[in-house]
Amino acid sequence: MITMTHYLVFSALLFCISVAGIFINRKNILLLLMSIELMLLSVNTNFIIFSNYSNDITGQVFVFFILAVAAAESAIGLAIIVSLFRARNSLEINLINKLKG
Amino acid sequence: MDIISILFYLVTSVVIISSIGLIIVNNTVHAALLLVLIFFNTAVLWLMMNAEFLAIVLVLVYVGAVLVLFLFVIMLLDIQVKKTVSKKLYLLFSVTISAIMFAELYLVIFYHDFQNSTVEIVNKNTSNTYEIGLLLFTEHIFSFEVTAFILLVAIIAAIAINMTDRQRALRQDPGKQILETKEKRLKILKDDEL
Amino acid sequence: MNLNDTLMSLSNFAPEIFLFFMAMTILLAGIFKSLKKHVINITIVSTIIAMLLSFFAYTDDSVFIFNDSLIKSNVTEFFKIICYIVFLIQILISQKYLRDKELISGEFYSLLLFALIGCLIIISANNLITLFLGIELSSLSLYSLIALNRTSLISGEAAIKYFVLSIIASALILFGFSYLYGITNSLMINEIANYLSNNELSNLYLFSYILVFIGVAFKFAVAPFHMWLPDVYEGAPLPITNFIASIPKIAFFIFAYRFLNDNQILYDDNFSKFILYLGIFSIFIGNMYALAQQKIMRMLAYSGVANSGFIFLAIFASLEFNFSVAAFYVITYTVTTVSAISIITFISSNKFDVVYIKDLKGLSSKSGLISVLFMITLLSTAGIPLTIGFYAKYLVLDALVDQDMIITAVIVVLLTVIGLYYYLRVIWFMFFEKGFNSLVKSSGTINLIILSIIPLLIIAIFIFPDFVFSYLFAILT
Amino acid sequence: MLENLIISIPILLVLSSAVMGFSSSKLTNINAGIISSILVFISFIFSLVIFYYSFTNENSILYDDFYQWISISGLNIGMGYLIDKLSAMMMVVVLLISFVVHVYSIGYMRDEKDFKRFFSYIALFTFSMILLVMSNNLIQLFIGWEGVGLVSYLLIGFFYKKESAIKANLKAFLINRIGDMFFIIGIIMIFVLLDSFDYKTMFSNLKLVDISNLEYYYGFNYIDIACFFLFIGAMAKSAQIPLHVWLPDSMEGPTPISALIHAATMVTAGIFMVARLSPVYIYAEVTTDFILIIGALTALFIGVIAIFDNDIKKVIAYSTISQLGYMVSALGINAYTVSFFHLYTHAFFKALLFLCAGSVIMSLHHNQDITKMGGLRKRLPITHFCFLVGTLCIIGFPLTSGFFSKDLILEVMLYENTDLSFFVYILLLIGALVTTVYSLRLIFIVFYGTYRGGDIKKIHEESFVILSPLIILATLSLISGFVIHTFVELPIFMFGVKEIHYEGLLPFISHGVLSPASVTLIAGFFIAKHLYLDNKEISFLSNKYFKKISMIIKSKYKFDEFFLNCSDFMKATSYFAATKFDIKIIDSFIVNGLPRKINKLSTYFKSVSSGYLYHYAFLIVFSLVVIFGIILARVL
Amino acid sequence: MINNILSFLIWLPIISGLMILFYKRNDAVLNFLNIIINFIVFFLSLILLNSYNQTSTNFQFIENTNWIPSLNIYYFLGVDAISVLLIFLNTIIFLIVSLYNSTLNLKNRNQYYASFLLANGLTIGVFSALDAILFYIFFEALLIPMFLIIGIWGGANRIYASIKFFIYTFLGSILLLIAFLYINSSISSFNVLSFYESNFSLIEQEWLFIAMAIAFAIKIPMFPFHTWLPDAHVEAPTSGSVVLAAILLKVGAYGFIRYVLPVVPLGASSLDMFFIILSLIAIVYVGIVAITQNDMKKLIAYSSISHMGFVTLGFFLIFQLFDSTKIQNDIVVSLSGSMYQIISHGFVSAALFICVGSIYDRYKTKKISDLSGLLNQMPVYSWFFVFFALANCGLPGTSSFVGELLIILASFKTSFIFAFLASSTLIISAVYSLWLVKRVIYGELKAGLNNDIDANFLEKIILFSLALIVLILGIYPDYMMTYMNITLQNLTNNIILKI
Repeated sequence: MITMTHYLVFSALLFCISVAGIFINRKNILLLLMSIELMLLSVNTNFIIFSNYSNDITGQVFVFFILAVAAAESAIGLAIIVSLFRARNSLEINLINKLKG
Repeated sequence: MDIISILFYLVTSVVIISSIGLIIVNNTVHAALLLVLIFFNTAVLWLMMNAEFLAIVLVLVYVGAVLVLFLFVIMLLDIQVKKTVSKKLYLLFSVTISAIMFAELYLVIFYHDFQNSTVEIVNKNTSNTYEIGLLLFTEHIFSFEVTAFILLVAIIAAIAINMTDRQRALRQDPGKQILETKEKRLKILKDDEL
Repeated sequence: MNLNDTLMSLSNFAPEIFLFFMAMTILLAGIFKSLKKHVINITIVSTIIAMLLSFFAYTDDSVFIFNDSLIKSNVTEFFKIICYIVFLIQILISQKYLRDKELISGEFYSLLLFALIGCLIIISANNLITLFLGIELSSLSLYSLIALNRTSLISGEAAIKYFVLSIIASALILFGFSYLYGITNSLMINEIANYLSNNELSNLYLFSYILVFIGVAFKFAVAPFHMWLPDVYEGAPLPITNFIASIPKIAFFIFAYRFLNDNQILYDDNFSKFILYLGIFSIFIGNMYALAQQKIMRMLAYSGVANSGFIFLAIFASLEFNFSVAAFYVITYTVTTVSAISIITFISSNKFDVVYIKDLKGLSSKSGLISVLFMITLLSTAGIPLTIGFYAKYLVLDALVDQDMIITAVIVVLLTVIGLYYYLRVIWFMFFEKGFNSLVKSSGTINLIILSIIPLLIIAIFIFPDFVFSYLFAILT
Repeated sequence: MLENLIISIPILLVLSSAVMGFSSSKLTNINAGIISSILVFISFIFSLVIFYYSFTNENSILYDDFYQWISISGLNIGMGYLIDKLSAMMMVVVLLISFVVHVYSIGYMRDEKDFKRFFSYIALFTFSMILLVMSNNLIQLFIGWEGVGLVSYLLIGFFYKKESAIKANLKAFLINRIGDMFFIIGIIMIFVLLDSFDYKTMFSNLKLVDISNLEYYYGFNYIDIACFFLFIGAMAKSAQIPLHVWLPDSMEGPTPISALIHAATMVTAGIFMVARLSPVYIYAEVTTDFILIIGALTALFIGVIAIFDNDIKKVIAYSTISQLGYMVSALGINAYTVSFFHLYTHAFFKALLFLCAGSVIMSLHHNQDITKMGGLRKRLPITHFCFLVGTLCIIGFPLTSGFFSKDLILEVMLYENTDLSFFVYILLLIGALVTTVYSLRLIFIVFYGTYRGGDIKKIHEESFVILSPLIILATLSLISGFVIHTFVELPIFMFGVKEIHYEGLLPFISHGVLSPASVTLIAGFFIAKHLYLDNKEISFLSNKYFKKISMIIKSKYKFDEFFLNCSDFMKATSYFAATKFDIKIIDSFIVNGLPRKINKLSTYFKSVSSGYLYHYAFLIVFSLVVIFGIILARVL
Repeated sequence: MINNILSFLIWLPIISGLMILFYKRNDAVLNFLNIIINFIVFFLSLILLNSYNQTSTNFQFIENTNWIPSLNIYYFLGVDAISVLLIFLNTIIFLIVSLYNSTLNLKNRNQYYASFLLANGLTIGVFSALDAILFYIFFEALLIPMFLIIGIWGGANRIYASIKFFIYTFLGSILLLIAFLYINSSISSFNVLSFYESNFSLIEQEWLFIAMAIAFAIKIPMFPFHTWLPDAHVEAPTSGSVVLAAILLKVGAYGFIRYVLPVVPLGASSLDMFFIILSLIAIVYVGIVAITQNDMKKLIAYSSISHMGFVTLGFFLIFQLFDSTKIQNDIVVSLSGSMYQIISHGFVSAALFICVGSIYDRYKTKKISDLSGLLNQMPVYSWFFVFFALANCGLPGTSSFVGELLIILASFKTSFIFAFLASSTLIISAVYSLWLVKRVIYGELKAGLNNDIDANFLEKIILFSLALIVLILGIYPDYMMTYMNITLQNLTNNIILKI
């Protein structure tokens, strides 16, 4: 029997993996963006779970907005990445540490 | 084990494995494709929870638009990824931390008592899309408008960040060159700006 | 939702809607060469108009608008007006700087307005969706604004760091929201906050709140979620930094206020201790890091971290009092920070950016007024009497002592003494060191007058503080 | 009327001091000196009137406060006067000698640039001394006490360019300060015991105090300790072993000063103080024994040093210390009047000796080394005569004043009839022999024999201004002894002293002439004549043991070195405390060390911040995990 | 007017100080203005001194306005004899400093004057505030002008000194704030009069005492907290040193007598031995440290610490006195001694710093080893120097003697050892003062020291008036003693009632 808890645990696991993706990854920023998408996906899943659980469609409306915002975020993120790449000719996260201390 | 369970475990294991793959693969294109896989499978999960509209939107918007954007950028930038190996200790540490985080979330969720918490696919009379639409354009009309502005901001930003000014193109203007002075050209730079 | 409601909503939200409209106008104006030089003026005028609209629409009763998506009350309007004022000061001061950096364009100002509107929406938000959208509107605009400074490498770096970390924070907040939604089955903030008056506190609720407040802590840059702040301060163009340092803080204070006001969770030992220890830790980290900084913006950033710690302590203190202590602290801190960064913006010329503290060497001999203004600002941040910052710290300590947390108060106070050192260091460079950098700019009468406003207020309110206290106390009860 | 006179004496003196100190250059030196002398002379006349009054009206004591210095609940201190025979007599002596010295100084200091400053000082000194003498309470006494010390300090350093002078004045002041420290504790102890600083109240309260039942400190009676501390003050002021070291050095000051301050008046302040507090001292039995021993030791051992010194002034200075020892030892057997009698005669003949020495020094153009003198008798006849008078007095030649006073001391010492007093008597007798030897040595070497300094023709007597004081003092020295009965019958304050058998002048003289003291006189004369006039050796003295002893004496018993070591030790301690403890430990290690540690920590923190995005993200998640973990541990 | 005289005294210099900041054209006019303002303030304080009723135990010239009702903070001013005398000291010193300043060559003269005027007003505020927070505000704000004075117009190492000064004193005072807040949280008032009526348990009193005592001990400064003072003095400009020594240290002492002893007497009495010992260490040890200092200002700074040791000794003896004699009068004597020492040290140290400052102005050195025989070149100065050095070592007839005498007297009543150690100052102070005189003033003129300018007219007036004050206070102390007697008796009553 699949209960809501199963779904929630799945979503939490997805969240953890995506969070791990952000700090395990030291190669390129695009993967960071993807991890972020994954993170928002797990949030969305959560909302849908609860929406389904309480039979309240508002949760899904929220998901809708999150999807829209996530798309906008990817767009801006990619824009920033492109501009960064132009300036440095590299996307390695290892090299982004001029600002520190 | 019913069909729903099998489907659930199948889909979730695909999602989990692909997402683990996503964060460890070297090739960005592979990662993007794994992301597609994840989205598709999640869409299935959402369908299982009676969110048809959103499942379709996810596929349409994400797979159809956002990920294509990603692939465009990957191709456009022609990124050479050097193989960098994380330090073993750091890797171990991060994995442990993530695992603990999951364990903690698990404990919290597991001990929370949700009543009547089975998830079933139900047949409703009204369409999911209709309900969402109704809410969107009545109760959440303001939010909807704001979302529009957010998208506008995204557009403006994406353009403005990468716009190449015509003025900045390399062209000679002899008149301007003559009028140039040292004060105009010299700029004091900090070490860090170099 | 009928027409009347809509009209009522529109009229009540007129300032923001007007700003939306103007943001787009400015965007368009930026395209045309003949209008491009007027974008600044348009921005200023429209902000003033919005502020006046907001001011004249001020009432003491609260109204729900747009089907309860938003709320308008004396609290929101008061903080909005402060946002407007602060914003106005920022754009007035930053003109010259932006012109030097060639950053003036239609999109710049329209994004800036969008960021402002985002914060105003956060202040007004009544449900989680509007709140989230407000957060995102302002953050997205801010990432872009930082990234707009294409000529600077560190701006790109600051943008990407801010972007990634901020989204993580947003995700944490959303994650918390999702659980809250699951538990309370509502997206209305007041319903979520009042949930505990009818129900037992569950662990999930507690953890969701902690997730949300980790997000808030991130936005306030409370240690250990503060790392983005110094980098953004250093990397972003100064006017953007000025914005990031001030207006979102006010907005997120209202966020915290909405979530915690009348909420029983404040009496939960775990949650209140979480806020308290985060605050103390932040004061510690902020002061310790600020001590070693050579760059003035990083120094201010870490001092901001320490001050955010105080804000958390003030929030903790609202257990016994109400949020007026925290509100006063936030306003004080915001206003003084704006003053400080505005002064740095003002003295950075096109040939010379003030980056290091030692760049301020001998400033007093070149411009006494600026140095005095800066000194007042810094002393206020440090909480020395004769400045409003004293009351801010005083109120927090008073609250702590009243709750018999003497040891905490003593620790906090000792950490403040450490903090004093780096403020004094700036003063010593300005006043005690000889020989100034001739590239530092210090002219412009109008700007000087604008810069004097906040320091004068800092001292004036110190002398007659009561109306502020009683007002805040009245509206936040 | 009399009160006005009393008040006007200090006022006149302050006036004189202020006028001299602050006058413009228009006032010429001579005029200044004359004005000053006149003012002092008027004071002297006033004091004579007062003196006359006190000695004609039996048992009348003039007592009043000028004003209240402090009057709060529990503490009343007035500034006032108490004139009885003791203080009246002392005032006359002080003012007389001061006047004489004023006159003498007009001549002696006439070439000095700081002439007026000098006169200002001596007027101030006279004022302080009068304050001390006429005081009716201990605080005023202390103020005068320190005041005279101050002026002594200023005057020893009068030639401030001379390194030796400024060393000497510092030494004088500091050693006096050691005494003062104990003195003030003594004063306070007396106050706590008797609940007043005022003599009158003090002594009447003394009757109420149960002396035998007082607190004991380390086995000593309270009153013993108090008196002991007071006496330490007196030891410093009156130059008793071991605090005498400043007095020989103080001869760096101008010679008139040596006469006024370091011979006749200031150094006797200690004697005066003990005499003043005699009602208390008679209860301090242990302390009086101590006083007796100190006095005797000083009288003998410091006198011996004088035999070996070649500086004319220092010889007289050592003799002063020695004579003070006589007075102190008399105090030790509670013979206050006897001591006071010697003080009085000594004032005249010692001032005379100093002034004569000054005259000699001046004639020889500031040469003080007696080995460069000799045969001055012909060139300086008046000075010689006066010096001879002084010498006769000091050695106690019959019928001179010294004869009376010194003999009286020896007599009462014998009469006291305890083991200790007999021992002291022997010491004092030997002291008398020593006194004879060094005094005669001085006069023989300076005025007899042949001149060893060059052309004797250039030497001539100084002006009348210099000589007239000598003559006055010489006269006084000769005749002042004959008032012995006054002293012997003098009641010291409101308290009787032990009865002294005195049967009139003639029996006393005859008894004195036949006493052992005369033997010492004769023996001393022959030794001195043999050694210094005929310049013969005594084989006994070239004995190697005696050489060794004379080495010890010549080294002045190493007291100077002892104090030098003390000051070096203090400097070393101070240096150590300042650099090692205060700067290294407190300041560098704690006060600056803590901030430095914090700064180090801060720099460390800064250096470990990598600036990597993934570290930031990791830290966020890590903190989240920790927070969750802690709270989970608490709630589950 | 007479009812609001305290407000006038506080705000007149502050406001005129701020106004003078905007005028910098003519130095002569500035000098004149500065002196006039300071003179008016002095005159006002004279009126205050005159119209204060000595026979009353109450605070007088009270001004009580509810300043911040929501925080329970009042603008509550009032004076008793202690305050009046300290205000009077303050205004005299600032008048003298303003006279002295006008003889100097300064840059940014207007800012300099403004800082001093601010300090003047704020100090009067400290001495007349009867609301703890108001007091605290003045107390802290006073740091700012002093910080600027040391930092801007100071010597070579001024930054280190000023920062150390600021942070160290701030560290102390912030503990004071917490103590005030704690008191307020239990009696819900910041009013000093209600502080006096408060009744805390012993353990509370001990902690409150520690917090407040550290604050004031740093300010005075007492022994282990004293190291900021020599640094600050050495680097401060002359007038800064004068104000620092004559006024600022007194603020700490005032804090003790106003906020510590009567408010938490139980706490103080249970820890008083510790403070007595610290005071004695200050007297003996710090005095010894002063001896070998090579910097004249440092030497005087250490001597200041040593003298302030007497003040704290007098304060903390009272509990021992009460235990051993139970006589209230003894306590009054002890407190009178301390107060007298406070006032006297104000004048003497001010004068000494002015002397040293003038030497520095002329020869550009403060090092003792660089100087010798100044008497040859500037006799007037030198004699004043000698006079004040003698006053510094407590010569009877000068003001310093009175306080020391009374405190030694009080300490003897508690313990012989205390009296013995305390009176050792007679030797130690003489050693450092007179050795200084010997090396600097006396002797042959050191080669290379060239200066023909002796004290000018104004400097003569300054030094002469200071000397006159020191002498008058020494010769006729009864005026002041009686002046503050009733107040001190009342204070003693308050303390005794609570023990």
